[in-house]
Amino acid sequence: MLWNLPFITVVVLTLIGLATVLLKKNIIKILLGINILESAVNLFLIALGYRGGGVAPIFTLAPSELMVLPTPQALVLTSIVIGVATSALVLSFAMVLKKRYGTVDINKIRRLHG
Amino acid sequence: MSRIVRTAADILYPTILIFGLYIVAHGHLTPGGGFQGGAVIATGGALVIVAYSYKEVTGWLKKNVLLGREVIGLVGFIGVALLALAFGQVFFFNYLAGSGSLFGMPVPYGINAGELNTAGVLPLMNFAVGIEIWGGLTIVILYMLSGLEKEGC
Amino acid sequence: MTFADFIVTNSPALLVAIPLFAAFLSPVMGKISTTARNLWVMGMMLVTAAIAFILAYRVFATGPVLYVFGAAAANLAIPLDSGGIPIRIIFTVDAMSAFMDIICAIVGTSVLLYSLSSESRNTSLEGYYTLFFLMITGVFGMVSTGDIFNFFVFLEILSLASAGLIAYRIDGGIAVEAALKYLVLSTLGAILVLFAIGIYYGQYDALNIAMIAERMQFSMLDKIALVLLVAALAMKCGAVPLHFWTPDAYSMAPSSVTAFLVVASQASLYGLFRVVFTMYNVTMNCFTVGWIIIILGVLSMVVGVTMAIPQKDIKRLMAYHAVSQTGYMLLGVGVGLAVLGNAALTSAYGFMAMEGGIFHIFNHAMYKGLLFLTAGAIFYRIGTRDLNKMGGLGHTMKYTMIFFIIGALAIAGIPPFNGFASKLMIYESVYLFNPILAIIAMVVSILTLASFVKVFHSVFMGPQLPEYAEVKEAPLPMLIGMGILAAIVILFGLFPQPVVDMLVAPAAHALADQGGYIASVLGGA
Amino acid sequence: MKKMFVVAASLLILAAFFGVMAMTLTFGSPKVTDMDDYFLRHGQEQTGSNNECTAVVFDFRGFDTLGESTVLFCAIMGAALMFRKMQGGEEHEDE
Repeated sequence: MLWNLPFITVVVLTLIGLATVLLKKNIIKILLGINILESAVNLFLIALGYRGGGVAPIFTLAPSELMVLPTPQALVLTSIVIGVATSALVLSFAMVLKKRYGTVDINKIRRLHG
Repeated sequence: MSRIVRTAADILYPTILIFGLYIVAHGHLTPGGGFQGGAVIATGGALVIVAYSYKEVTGWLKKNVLLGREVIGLVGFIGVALLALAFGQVFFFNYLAGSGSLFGMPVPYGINAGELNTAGVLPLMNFAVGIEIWGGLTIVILYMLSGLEKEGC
Repeated sequence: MTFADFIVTNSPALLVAIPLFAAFLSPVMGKISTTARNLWVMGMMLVTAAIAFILAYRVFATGPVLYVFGAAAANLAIPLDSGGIPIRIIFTVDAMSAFMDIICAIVGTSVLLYSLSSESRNTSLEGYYTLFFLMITGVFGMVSTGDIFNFFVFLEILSLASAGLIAYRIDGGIAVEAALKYLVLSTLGAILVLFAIGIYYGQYDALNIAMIAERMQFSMLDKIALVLLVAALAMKCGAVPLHFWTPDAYSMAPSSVTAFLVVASQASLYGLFRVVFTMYNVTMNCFTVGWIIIILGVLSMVVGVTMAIPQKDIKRLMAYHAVSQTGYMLLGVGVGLAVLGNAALTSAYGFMAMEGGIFHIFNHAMYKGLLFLTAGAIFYRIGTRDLNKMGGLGHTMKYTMIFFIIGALAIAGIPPFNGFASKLMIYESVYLFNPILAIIAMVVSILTLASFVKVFHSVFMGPQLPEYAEVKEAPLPMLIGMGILAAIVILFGLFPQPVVDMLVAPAAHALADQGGYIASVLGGA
Repeated sequence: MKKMFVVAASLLILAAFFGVMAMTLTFGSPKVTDMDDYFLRHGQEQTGSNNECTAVVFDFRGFDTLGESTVLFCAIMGAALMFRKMQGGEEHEDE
C-alpha cells in the first residue's frame, strides 16, 4: 500500500536499527544503530502529523490556510535534541573506554559479568 | 590545516554567526528558533576547531566562557519562565504577549507578513536557548578533543 | 496573596524548578569556593524537600493538585474555548505521586548530606552535585507529571544524569562500562516509550494521560503500545528478564548515587503502575496483565535472591537483593491488578495487596538506601568491596554496624522493622489469592535473611584484622545521613498502621481509581 | 549461532508488531485532530507568534523544552566528568 510508505519506512528503519544494536560488537556501530532507531521514531512522529496538501504551520506569508499538525514537529524537535545529547554521552564513554582498554569492541572490554 | 582552509574558516565564521543569530531572532516568524540557530552557530565553532588545532583554539574558545554561556542560557530560560511567578502568574505564562511593551505588539490574525516585535516571551526564550546550545555543542567538542589531547593519539 | 499562599499555589512548579535552578548554578558555585558550593547544594536540597512536603500535605488534605504550565490560572486544565480538551502540560499530583515525592525528598536529603563527606576526596564535585540535582529533578518530574511526553523527557533526564554519575569514578574503565550498558539500555527503553507515545498521539491526538485514558478503546495498536511501555519500564525498574544492568550499575556507581538509583528505579516502577492502572485499567484484560506482572515479580524475587547468595562483592550482592525486593512490589501490585475488575475480591484482598506493594516501595527505598550507604561507609574507610578481604570491622565501626543490622533485619522482614510490616501485608493478601505465591515470597525472605547473616558475619564479626586496626568510624555527616534513614526504618516498623492509613491507603486508592484521576483533570464524570 | 536465531525471532515478532502499526494508521489524514486544530486556531492570538511550531515548543509545551535543554546540559556535565583531570587521592578500586 503505497500511501502508507512512510510508516513502512519506519518499520524497515526500526528493524535495521534493532538488528544493528543487537548484533554489532563495536560501540560506535551500536550508537549508529541507536541513531537509526531514533530516526525511525522521529519519522513515525512526523508522519503522524501530516495532513494531505498541508503546508508548514507558519503564518508568515503562508500559501494556504491548510496546515499540518504542529505538535509532532515540537515533539520531534525535543526528540532530536535528546538524541544528540545521548550520542554525545555515549561517544564520551566510548572515548574513555578506548583510552583505558585500547579497543571499542564490547566483547573484549567485558570485565563485568552480570 | 592549510592556509586556504584557515582563511576560508576566518571568513565563514562571522557569516555563520550572523546567519545563526538571524535564525534565532526570527524563530517566532520563520522556520527556525533557538535550537536550530544555536546549532548553526556551533557549526561555526566546529569549523574553526577543525581548521586550527586544539592548542591554538583553546586560546580564544575558553571552556569556562563556554560553560558560562551554557549556564547563562539555561538560567535565562528558567528565569524568564520564573518571572511569570513574580507577576503573580503561572510558571511559563506568556506575560509579554499583546502587552504593548517589549515584543508585545498585537498580531494581525491569519496569514500576514510578520513583525519582529511580537510573540512576548518566545523571542527571549529563543535567545536563551540559542546561547545555551551555542555554548553547549561547542564545549562538547572541546571536551572530546581534550580527551584526545591528553592521550596524544 | 501572601508568601505562604504563593508557595502553596505554585508548589508543583517549584518542586521541579528549584532543583533545576540549583543544578544550573552548581557549576558556578563550585568555581567560587567549596564551602559556598556545599552550603548551596544543602540549602537548595532542604528547600526542595520542604516544598515536596508542603505539596504532599496539600494533596493528602485536599485531593489531587493540578498545575497547568503557562495557563491563565494554575488549575485551569481545560481552556474555556477548547471544547473540553486539555492542551497544555499538566502536572497531576495525586496521592500516589505525592507518596513518591515524599520518598524522593527523604532519600535525596539524607543521601546529599551523606555525600558531602563521602565524595569529598574526588575532583569535579560541582559536576557531581549538578548531576545529582538533575536526578532529583528527573524523579520529581516523572512522578508528578500528568503528560506522557513530559514523562518521557524526565525519563531521559534521569537516564543521562544517572549514567553520568555511574561513570563518575572512572575506575580504570569498569565504571564507564557499567554506565555505557545502562545508557544504551535506557535509550532503547526510551525509544520504545516514544513509539508508544506516537501510537497514542496518532490515534487520540492527545498527550495528557487522563485524556488518553478517557479516549482509550484498547484497539490492536493500544495493545502494542502497552507491550512496548511495560517492556521498557520493567527494564528500567530492574525486573528480571532485563535485570542485568542492575548489578553492574549499582555496584560501580558511588554508594551515595546507588542509594538514589534505587529511588530512580522506583520512579520507573511508578510509571509502570501509572500506565496499567490509570491509562488502561479495566478496559484491558486485567487478569492476564496482572498475571504477567505477578510472573515478572516472582521471577525477579527468585532469580535475584539466588544470584545474590554466591556474590563476593558487597554492593553486587545488595544490588541482586534490590532486584529481588522489586519482585515483592510487582507481586503485591500485580495481585491487586489481577482482581481489579472484581469488586468483591478487590475489597477482600486486592487493596491490601496493593497497599502492601506500595508500602514496600517506601520501605525498600529506606532500608536499601541505608544498606548501600553503610556499604559506602565501609568502602570509604577500607577501600574495598570484596567480602573476603573484610572482617572484624565491628570493633571500630560500631555505628555503621548498628545501621547495617537495622537495614539487614528490615530487608529480611523481621519485626519490628518496616520491611516486616509491608511483607506481612503482601503475604496475607497473596495467600488468599494464590497460596503458592505467598510461600515463594516467604522462602525468598528466608534466603534473604540467610544471605545477610553471612554478609554481617564476614564484614563485622571475627577478630580485628591487623590491616584495619587504624580504621575509624565514618565521618559525622555520613552517620547523620544514615541515621535519618535508620530512624524512619524503625519508626515505620513500630507504627505501621498510622502510616498505612495516612499515606499508603490513599495512594493505593488513587492508583486504582481511574475515574477519579480522569475527573480531576477533565472535570465532571 | 543461537544468538542470531534469538535475535532473528525477536525481530520477526517486532516486524509483525510494527507491520500492524503501519497498516492500521493512515498516512496523510489523521483521524482526530482537535488538539492541533486548537493550536492552529488560537495559537496566534494567545502567543502572538506566527510560527505555530515555536508557539507549541516554547509556550504550550514550554516545559518540555526546558526539560530538553536540561537533557543536553546533563550530557555536557557527564562529558565534563569523563574528561576531567583526575588527581591522586581519588577513590578507585581496580583489582
